[in-house]
Amino acid sequence: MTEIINKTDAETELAKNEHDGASTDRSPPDSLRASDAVEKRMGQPQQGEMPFAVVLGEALTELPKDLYIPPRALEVFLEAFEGPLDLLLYLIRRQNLNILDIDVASITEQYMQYVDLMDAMQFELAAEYLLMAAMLAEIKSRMLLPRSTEVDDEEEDPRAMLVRRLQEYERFKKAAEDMAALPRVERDTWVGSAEPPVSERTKPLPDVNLQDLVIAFSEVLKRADLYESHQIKRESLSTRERMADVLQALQKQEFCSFDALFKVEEGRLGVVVTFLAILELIKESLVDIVQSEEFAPIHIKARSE
Amino acid sequence: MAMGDHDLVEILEGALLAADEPLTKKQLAQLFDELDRPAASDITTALEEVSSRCDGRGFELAEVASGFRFQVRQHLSPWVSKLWVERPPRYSRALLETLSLIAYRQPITRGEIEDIRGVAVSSNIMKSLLERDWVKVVGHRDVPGKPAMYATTRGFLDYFNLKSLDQLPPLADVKDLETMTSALPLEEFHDSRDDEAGAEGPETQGIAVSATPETEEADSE
Amino acid sequence: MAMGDHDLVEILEGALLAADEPLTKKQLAQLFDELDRPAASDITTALEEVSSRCDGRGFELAEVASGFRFQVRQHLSPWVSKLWVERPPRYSRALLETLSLIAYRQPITRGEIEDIRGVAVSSNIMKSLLERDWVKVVGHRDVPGKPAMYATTRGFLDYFNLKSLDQLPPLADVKDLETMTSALPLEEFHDSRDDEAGAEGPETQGIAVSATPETEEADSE
Repeated sequence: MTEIINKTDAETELAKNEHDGASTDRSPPDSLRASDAVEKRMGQPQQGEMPFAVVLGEALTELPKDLYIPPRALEVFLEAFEGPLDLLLYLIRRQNLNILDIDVASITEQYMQYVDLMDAMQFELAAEYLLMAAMLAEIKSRMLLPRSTEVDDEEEDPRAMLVRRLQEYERFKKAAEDMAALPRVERDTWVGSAEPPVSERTKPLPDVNLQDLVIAFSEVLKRADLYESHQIKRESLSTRERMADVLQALQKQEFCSFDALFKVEEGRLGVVVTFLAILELIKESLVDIVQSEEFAPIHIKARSE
Repeated sequence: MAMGDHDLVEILEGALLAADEPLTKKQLAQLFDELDRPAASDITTALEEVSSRCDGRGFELAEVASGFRFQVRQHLSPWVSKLWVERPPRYSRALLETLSLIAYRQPITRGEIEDIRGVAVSSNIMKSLLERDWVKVVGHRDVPGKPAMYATTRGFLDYFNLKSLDQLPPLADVKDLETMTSALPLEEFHDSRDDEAGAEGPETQGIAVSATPETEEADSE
Repeated sequence: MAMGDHDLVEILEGALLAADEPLTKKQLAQLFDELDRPAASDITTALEEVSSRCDGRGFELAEVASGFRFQVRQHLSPWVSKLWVERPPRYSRALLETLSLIAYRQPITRGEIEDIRGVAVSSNIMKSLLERDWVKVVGHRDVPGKPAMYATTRGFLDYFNLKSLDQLPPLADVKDLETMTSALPLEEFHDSRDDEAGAEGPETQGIAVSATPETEEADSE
């Protein structure tokens, strides 16, 4: 338990205080010995179940000395606990009791003392603790009452439930401690690394498939359709391609013989396509057509050159 | 590129040191062109050689969740830690308890964590765990509010030097309900205890019996 | 902490491996408490030992301007570099649209592309396409500013495995594709086609431009 408390320097005062508390496991101070004795008696079934064991419980309301917390330390103290279950566990463990043997009456009294302090100090934080206090009080009161077996058929034994919650919480509290002890990167070990060799990394180029391209085109056309009133007309692709070819050819030379743009091997279709391309280029004012005299050779000239 | 057995070990060493992340055997195999690619068994053998070459040195080959990495031997941490002015981050008990619940009980909602811890889990804790990439949301429980279910990540295992969740320290045993109730010195609760077993949901039952998934995991270690 | 000569070498190895930066001898010495601090000469000797232990391994100890560091041997670069083989990035929609306009409507100026797309075409896009050698400038339109006219290249055809631009899929195919995947009501679809056919001359029919407002389907691709 001491490791919970010995957390920060600010807790020195408290830690000192709690050290006494923790050490009761081995050598309880006088103040506790008396209550231990009482608890031992209470722990015996025949005594604990006597309805009037409450009298002994009340006798314990005198606060054992090690329960006293200097008010200034309370905040720190509360931070040392992870909630009502944690505090309850602490109270149980401090008395070196098995969770299964807890004496609800006694623990409730002690717990209430803390909650009272807490209540005065910081009410918001106390809410969850108060809930637990209420539960403890309920369990305690039930234990004091003689009970008919039928009445509570529907309900779970509240003490068994509490014990189970405590056990469950303690498992994970322990698990968290175990986890904290695992070798950790940045604390116990470091990942080794070395300077990588110099490499001439070639950046790969994006891949595109034809379908993406077609979809992009249809997208843009559809959008254009929405923006503009006019319809987009189909262009003969081969004509368009040939237009580009003609322009390409014209880039290399200022004038190009009209004949030279036609290739016999392309056949009639090729000739027609080229001719259409040239007409289109003229229409789009991209080329000029020059003929010095009638029947002289026709030349094509790129207009922008 | 030609490559003898000797080179394979060297290549793996070089790659493991150059990589920012642990590398799996598969990733290591993919350093090679298909024609040259060593068999999985060759990689395993070579890694054993890499590991044994670390004997008596300041570092070791470790296998963690996301693969193999070189790491500094723990007994050197008193000196090596001096490289950093700042001390490694300390994590609060609240954070570690929350993390351990997620680790052992995943997938788990925040509400379920709160039920077991008996106290609210602060948003800061969940945020820290998510930002550290130790936990992730793996779904939403089909109950009102659709709370997120959390699970741990490979990053979590890597950080804590674990290969898999199996390697988490075993979760402490809980005495089963039979033992527990028989230890209760309360005869008058006897009847209600019988109902208890019947009234419990699958979750609480899991806690009580020792064959819970998390204990199985822990036992298998 | 007690430390033999053997440990010194290990500590230096661990520290050098853990450090993100090269370490000087001075920095290495400061890993030790003053009482334990090795002499400079001891560090030098230990570093020599660290270095010689790297013989035949995938990494070596190197002294660079700012100190000592481990580095992966250069001759392993062909394999180790594969660690960083990036997945090819993706082209933006803007680029694909620009490319498609150049492909289907060449020769075309940037201004014309912008008119059709309704947004400016960034210089980066044109640069990427030119660098990829998919488009080229085939001339300049004789309008103020003499804008360049773009057309696709042979490289473009080769990449897409086309013999000529004729082989670019007609848009009708796209339409089929969309019809299959979209939840477009059939009547509406037909109506729009009819309208379109009515409004256009025979030459335009082949293109089958969709006049449907559901232009977003292709986004999901």
